[in-house]
Amino acid sequence: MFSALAPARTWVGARVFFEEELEMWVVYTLNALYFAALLFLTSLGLNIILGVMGILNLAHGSLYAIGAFMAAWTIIAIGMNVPTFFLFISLLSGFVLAGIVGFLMEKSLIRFMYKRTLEYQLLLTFGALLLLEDIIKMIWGGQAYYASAPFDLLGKVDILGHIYPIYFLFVMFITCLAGLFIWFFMGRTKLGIMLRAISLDREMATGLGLDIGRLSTFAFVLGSGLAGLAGALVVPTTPALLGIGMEPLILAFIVVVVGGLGSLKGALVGSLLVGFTRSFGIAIFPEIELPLLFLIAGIILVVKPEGLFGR
Amino acid sequence: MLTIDNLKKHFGFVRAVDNINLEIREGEIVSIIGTNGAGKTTLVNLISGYLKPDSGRILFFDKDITFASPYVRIKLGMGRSFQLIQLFGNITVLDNVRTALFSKYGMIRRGLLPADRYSSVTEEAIKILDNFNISDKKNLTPTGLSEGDLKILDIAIAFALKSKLLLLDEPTSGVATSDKFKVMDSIVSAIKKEGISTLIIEHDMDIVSGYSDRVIVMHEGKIMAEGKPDEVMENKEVKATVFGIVS
Amino acid sequence: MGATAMTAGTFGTASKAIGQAKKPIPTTPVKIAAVSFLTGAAAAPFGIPGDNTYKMCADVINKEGGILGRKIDLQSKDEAGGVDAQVKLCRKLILEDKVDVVLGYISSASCLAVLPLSDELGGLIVAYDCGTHELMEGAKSPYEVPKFKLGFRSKAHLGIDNIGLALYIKKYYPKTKKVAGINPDYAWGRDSWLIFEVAMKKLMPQVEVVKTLWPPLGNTDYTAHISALMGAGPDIVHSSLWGGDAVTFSKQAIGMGFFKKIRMAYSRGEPYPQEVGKDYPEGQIICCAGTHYFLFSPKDKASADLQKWFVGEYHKRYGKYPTYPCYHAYQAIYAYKYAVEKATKAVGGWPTIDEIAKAMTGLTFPTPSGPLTIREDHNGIEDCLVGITKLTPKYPFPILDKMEVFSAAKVNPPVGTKTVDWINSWK
Amino acid sequence: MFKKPRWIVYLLILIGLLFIPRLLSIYHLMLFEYGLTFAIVGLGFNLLLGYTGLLSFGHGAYFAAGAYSVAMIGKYFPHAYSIEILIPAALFFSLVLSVIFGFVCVRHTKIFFSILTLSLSMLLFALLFKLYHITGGSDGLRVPLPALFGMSFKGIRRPEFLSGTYYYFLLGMFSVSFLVMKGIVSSPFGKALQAIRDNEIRAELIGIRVRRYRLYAFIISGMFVGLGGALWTFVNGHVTADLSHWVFSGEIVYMTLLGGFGILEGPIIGAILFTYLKLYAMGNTQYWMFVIGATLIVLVLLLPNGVAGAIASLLAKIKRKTVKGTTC
Repeated sequence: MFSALAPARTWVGARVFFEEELEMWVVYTLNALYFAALLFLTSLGLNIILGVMGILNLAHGSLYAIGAFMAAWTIIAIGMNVPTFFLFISLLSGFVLAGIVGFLMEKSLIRFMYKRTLEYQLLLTFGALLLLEDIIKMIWGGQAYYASAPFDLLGKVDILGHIYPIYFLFVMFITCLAGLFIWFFMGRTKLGIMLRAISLDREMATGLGLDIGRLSTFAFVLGSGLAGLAGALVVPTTPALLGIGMEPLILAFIVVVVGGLGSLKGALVGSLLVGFTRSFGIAIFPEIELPLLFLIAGIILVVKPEGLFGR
Repeated sequence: MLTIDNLKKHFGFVRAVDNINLEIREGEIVSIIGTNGAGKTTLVNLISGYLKPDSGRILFFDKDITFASPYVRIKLGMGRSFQLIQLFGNITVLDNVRTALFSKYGMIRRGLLPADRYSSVTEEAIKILDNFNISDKKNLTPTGLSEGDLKILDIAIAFALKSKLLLLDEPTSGVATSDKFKVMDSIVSAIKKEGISTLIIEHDMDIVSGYSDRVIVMHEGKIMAEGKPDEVMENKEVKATVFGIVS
Repeated sequence: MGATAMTAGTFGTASKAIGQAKKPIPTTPVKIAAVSFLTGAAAAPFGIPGDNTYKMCADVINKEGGILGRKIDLQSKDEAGGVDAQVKLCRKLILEDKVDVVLGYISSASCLAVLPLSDELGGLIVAYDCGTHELMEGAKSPYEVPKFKLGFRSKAHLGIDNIGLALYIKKYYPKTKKVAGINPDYAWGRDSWLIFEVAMKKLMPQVEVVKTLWPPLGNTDYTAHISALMGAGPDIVHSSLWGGDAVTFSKQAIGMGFFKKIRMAYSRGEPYPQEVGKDYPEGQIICCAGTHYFLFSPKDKASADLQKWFVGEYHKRYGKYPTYPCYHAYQAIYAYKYAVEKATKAVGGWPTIDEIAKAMTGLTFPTPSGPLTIREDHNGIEDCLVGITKLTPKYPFPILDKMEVFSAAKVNPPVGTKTVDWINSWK
Repeated sequence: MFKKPRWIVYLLILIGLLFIPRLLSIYHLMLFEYGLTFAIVGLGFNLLLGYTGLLSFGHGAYFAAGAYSVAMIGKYFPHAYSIEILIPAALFFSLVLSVIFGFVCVRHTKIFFSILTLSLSMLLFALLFKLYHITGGSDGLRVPLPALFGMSFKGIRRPEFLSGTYYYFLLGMFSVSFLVMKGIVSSPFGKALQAIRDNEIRAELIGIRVRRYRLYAFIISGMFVGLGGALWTFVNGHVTADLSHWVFSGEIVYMTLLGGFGILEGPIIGAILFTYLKLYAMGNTQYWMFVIGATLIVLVLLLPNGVAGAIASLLAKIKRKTVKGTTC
C-alpha cells in the first residue's frame, strides 16, 4: 500500500533537501571525499594493472579483502599495549600482505596469461577470485574481525559546527599521499616511465630492451598492494568480513570504465564522481542511489565509449 | 570504370597521396609500383573506403563513392586483397570462399538452410578454388597452408565476390622468391579468364611487368610515370628513384 | 557414557511398550538439521549463539534419553550464501539427506524462500528466528490458515517488535514530532518499517516521517546514511538493522556525533549492547523480540525456574548471557520435541510428518520466557519487552532500564487478520 | 540426414535421455534438469563467444530477464501463468533487453565489450535489487508451478511435477534449441559470424555488415539465455537479483569454457558438468569456491579447449593412429 508513495517520496525528499538540509553540505561533501578516497586507492591499483599488463584483474576485490583481514588481525593481535603510533603503522601490514599475495599470483598464474586471449585472462582471474575468497576463509575463518582502535583513538573534530571523525580525514590524507606518490613515480622516475612505456605499446617496449617480465611483476605487486592498503584503511570503521571486497570491486570497475582504461586522472575523476553521486544520492534520492550510479556510468559510456580520459 | 580526380590525403606533414588523377578501363590490368612509403597502400585504402580522403573525388561506374562506406563499394562491385594476408583463420578454405559467395548473393540474410545444402554455391566455390589450383586443400584451415597458398586464397576470396574491379595490394609479399611467379601465374590466369579489371600494387617491377597492361609509378604521393611496362622501365627518373640505378 | 547408554536402553524398552499399538518407534537417531549463519557478519551476534543453543538443547535432551528414546543427530548448517543457495540446501536436506525436520533460518529472506518448500517437497520445516509478518499471512484479511501445511514458525513475527516500539514511544516520548527510518533493504527491513509506520500513524497521527533509508544488507560504509539522517533532523530513528550492520552503524554513528542529537529505536537491538560493550550509547530504545532478556523473570514459577536454569546453563557453557536468538532456538527444538510426544500419544507410535504437524498446531509448551503457543496459523505468539539502555556498574555493557512488557494480545493480530488491517482497525 | 553417424549418435543420446527419470533419484534428476537449462544457456552464450568472438561478462542479465518475466507474470498476472504464455513472454523480454544492451555493446570489441556488458548487467542488477516493491529486491520472487495448455498442477508436489511432465517438456525444449542452434551455426549466417570472429576487417570487405550481424548474434544469444533462464525458474522455484550479478555471468562463461567453446556440443557438456561440480562441491565441503576456482585455473592452464575439446583431439589422435595402423 505504501509502494505507490515511493516515487512521490523521492521528490518530496529532493524538495526537503534543498529547503532544509543544505546546511549539511559540508558533511555530505566530506563523506563524498572520504568514500572517493578509498575508492581511488582501489581503482588506482586496478588501473595500473590494466594499463601496464592489459589484464582486468577480477580478483582485485579479494586482495582488498586480504588487506582488510590482515590489518584487522594485526591490530587485534598487538592490542592496546603498544604506543598508538604502531597501530597506524600496523595498517601497512595490509599493503604488505596484499603485495606479497599479488607477487605470488603474478609469478604462479598471471605470467602465463600475457600471450593468451582475453577470455582466458578474465577467467583465470575469476578463478583466482574464487580461490582467494576461500583461502581467506581457511585462514581467518568466517567470523567478523572488529578492529576499531585506530578509529576510536583519533577521536572527533568540529568542522563548521559538525562533528566529524578525524580518522576519515586521516584516510583522505593517506590517499592524497599515495596519489601524489604514484603521480610522481609514474611521471618522474625512470621505473615509472618504463611502466608507462609498456602500457603505451608493449611490443615497442620489448624492442627498447625493457625487462617486461619484471616490470609487469612490479606493476602487479604495486596494484595489489594499493588494493590491500584500501582494505586496511577501511577496517577500523567496519568489521573485516568474508566478501568485503565485492562491492569495492564493482565500484572500481565503474570508476575505471568511466575514467578511462589505464588513466590515472580518470581514476581520480571517476572516484570523485562515484563518491559524490553516492553521498548526495543517499541524501536526496535514497531509493534509486545505486541504479543512478550505473545509469550515469552507462550514459558516459554511450556518449564517450573510451571513458572520460581514455585513449 | 574507375576515375580518380585530384585525390588528396595527408597525415600531418606527410603527403601520402597528393593530387592523384587516375583512370582504369574495363578489363585492364594496371600496376602501381613505387618504393615503400610512396603512398600506394594509402591510395588503395582510399579507393576501397578504408580511409577517407581530404579532398578529391572517386567515381566508380560514374557514381561518386568518395565517402561511401566499404560495404557500398563492395555492393557496387569492388573487391580487394591485403598486403598483410587477411583471412578467416579458423574456418576451412572452402568456407573462406563460400562465405564471400554467400555475402555476394545476399544469402547471409536470407539463407536459412545449412550452408551445405546450397550445393550450387559450394560447387561455385570449388570451381574458384580450382581456378587458383588450391581446391585440393579445401578442407584445411588456413593455418595448414603455405605462404603462397595463403596469398592465393586471399585473392580467391576477393575474386569470389565477382568484382568488376579488383584491388590487389602486394599479392606476392611474404611469398618465397622462387614461388612468386607461380603465384602470379595462378592469379592472373584466373583474372584473365573472367576479364576483370585489376589494380595491382607492387614494389617489385619485375613481378608485374609481364602481367600488366599499364604501369604507374608513384613517388612521394605523386604519379611519376605512366605507360606500358617496357616504356616505364626506360624512364630515367623512374630508374633513379625506384630502381636506384643512376646512369 | 555407560549411563547414557543405559538410559537409552531403558527408554528403548519403554517405547516398545507404546509401539505395540501400530507403528514401532525406530531406534535410529532423529535427524535434525539446524540452519543458522555460521559465517559472515550475522554469525557472531546471531548464528553462533543460536547454533550453540541447538547444540546445548540437543545435548541436554540426549542426556535425558532423547526424543522417546531416539537420540538427536544434530547437523549444523550454514545459512550464508544468499537465498538461492538456501533453497538448494534445503532441498538437499529434505530430498537427499532425508532429515526429519529442518529447524532454522535467521534471515526473513531465507524464510520466505524456504518455507514454501515444506509443502512442495513434503518436509517439516520450523522457522526459528526470522521476523517478516508476510511469511504466514495471506494476501488479504481474513486469510485462510494455515498457509503451509508443513511449515511453522515457533515465535511471533515482527509485528510485536514494531507495534511494541510504537506503543512505548507513545507512552514515554509523547512529544515526538519527527521520525525517520534506516532499515536493511529486504523483506525484514521493509516489513519492519511498514508495520512501525502504520502503527505510528495510528497511535500518533501528528508525527511526520522525514526520511527513510534502505542500505543493503552487509553495507560497510554508513557515513552517507548517518549524515543524511542528521540532516533530516528527526527526534527518533527507527531501525531494524541487525548483525554486523547494527554494530558498524553504531560505531560510525558514535564517531559522527549522531547520538548527541538523535535517539535510536531498535526493533531487535537486544544483542548489541553486549556485542559493542561500554561504548554503546545510553538512552536508546530497544526491543527484545519477545520477552527474551536474560534479566527478565516470567511471572509464573515454572517458567521463572526454567529461565534461571537456561541463563545459568548457557553462561556456564559459553561464557556469555543468552541473547534472543538463543531463546528462539530453544523454542524451535522443544516445539518439535513436544509435538512429537503429543502426536505419539495420539496415534500410538512414531508419528508421520503430517501427524507431527497436526500436533504442533495449537501446541502450548513451557519456555524460559514463559509459555509459548503455536496458533492455527502455524505462527507463535509472544509478549513483547521494550526498554532503554542504561549503564550500571554491575555489567560491562548497558542493560535495559524502564522495562515495559506488552501482552501478546496487545501486539499480535488475531488469527486470519493481516497485521496492517488489524492496526488500522484499532479504535 | 540420418545417413551420417553423428545424427545416429544424437538420436541414441536422446533416447537415453528419455529414460533418465527412471534411473535417477529425484534429487539427482533435479540436478540434471538444472544442467539441461544451463545447456540451453551455454548454447546461446557460445554463439557469441565461440562463433562471433565476443566475450560477454554480463549474460546473467538476459538470464534474469527470462527468469523475472516468469516470476513477474506469476506475481502480477496469475491468470496468465501458463507455460505456453510464459515462454514467449520470456523470449520477448530477453529480446527487448538484448536489443537495447546489444545496440550499445556491439560498437566495441575485446575487453571494452566485456566491461560494457558487465556494467550493463550490473545496471539491471541495481534495478532489480533496489526496486523492492516491484521486484522483491534481494529477497527475489517465488515461482509457483505453472499450468501447461490448460493442465493445472495444483496440489502436486514440485518433485512429481519435475520428474514427470516437466522433464519431458524441458527435454523437448532442449532438443529444439539444439537443432535451432545447429541450424544457425551451419547456415550462411553462422558462417558469416565465424568470418567476423576470425577477421573483422576482411569480413567487412567481403560485404558483411559486421556491426549488424554482431547485433543479430547478440540478440539470438540473449534470447537463448533468456529461454534458459525461464525454464530454470520452474526447476529452482525462486528468482533473485543475483542472477544479473556479474559473478553469475562469470559462471556462464566458466561452464562454456569447461565444455569447450570451439565445439557446438561443448557448452552442453560444460553446463551439465558444472552443475554437478558446483552442487557436489557445495554439498561436501564448505570450501566449494576453492574447488571450483582451482578447477577453473587448472582448466585455463592445461585444458584450454575444455572437456569436449580434449575429447575431440583425443578422438582425432586415435583415428590418426588407427589409420596409420592399417597402412602399416
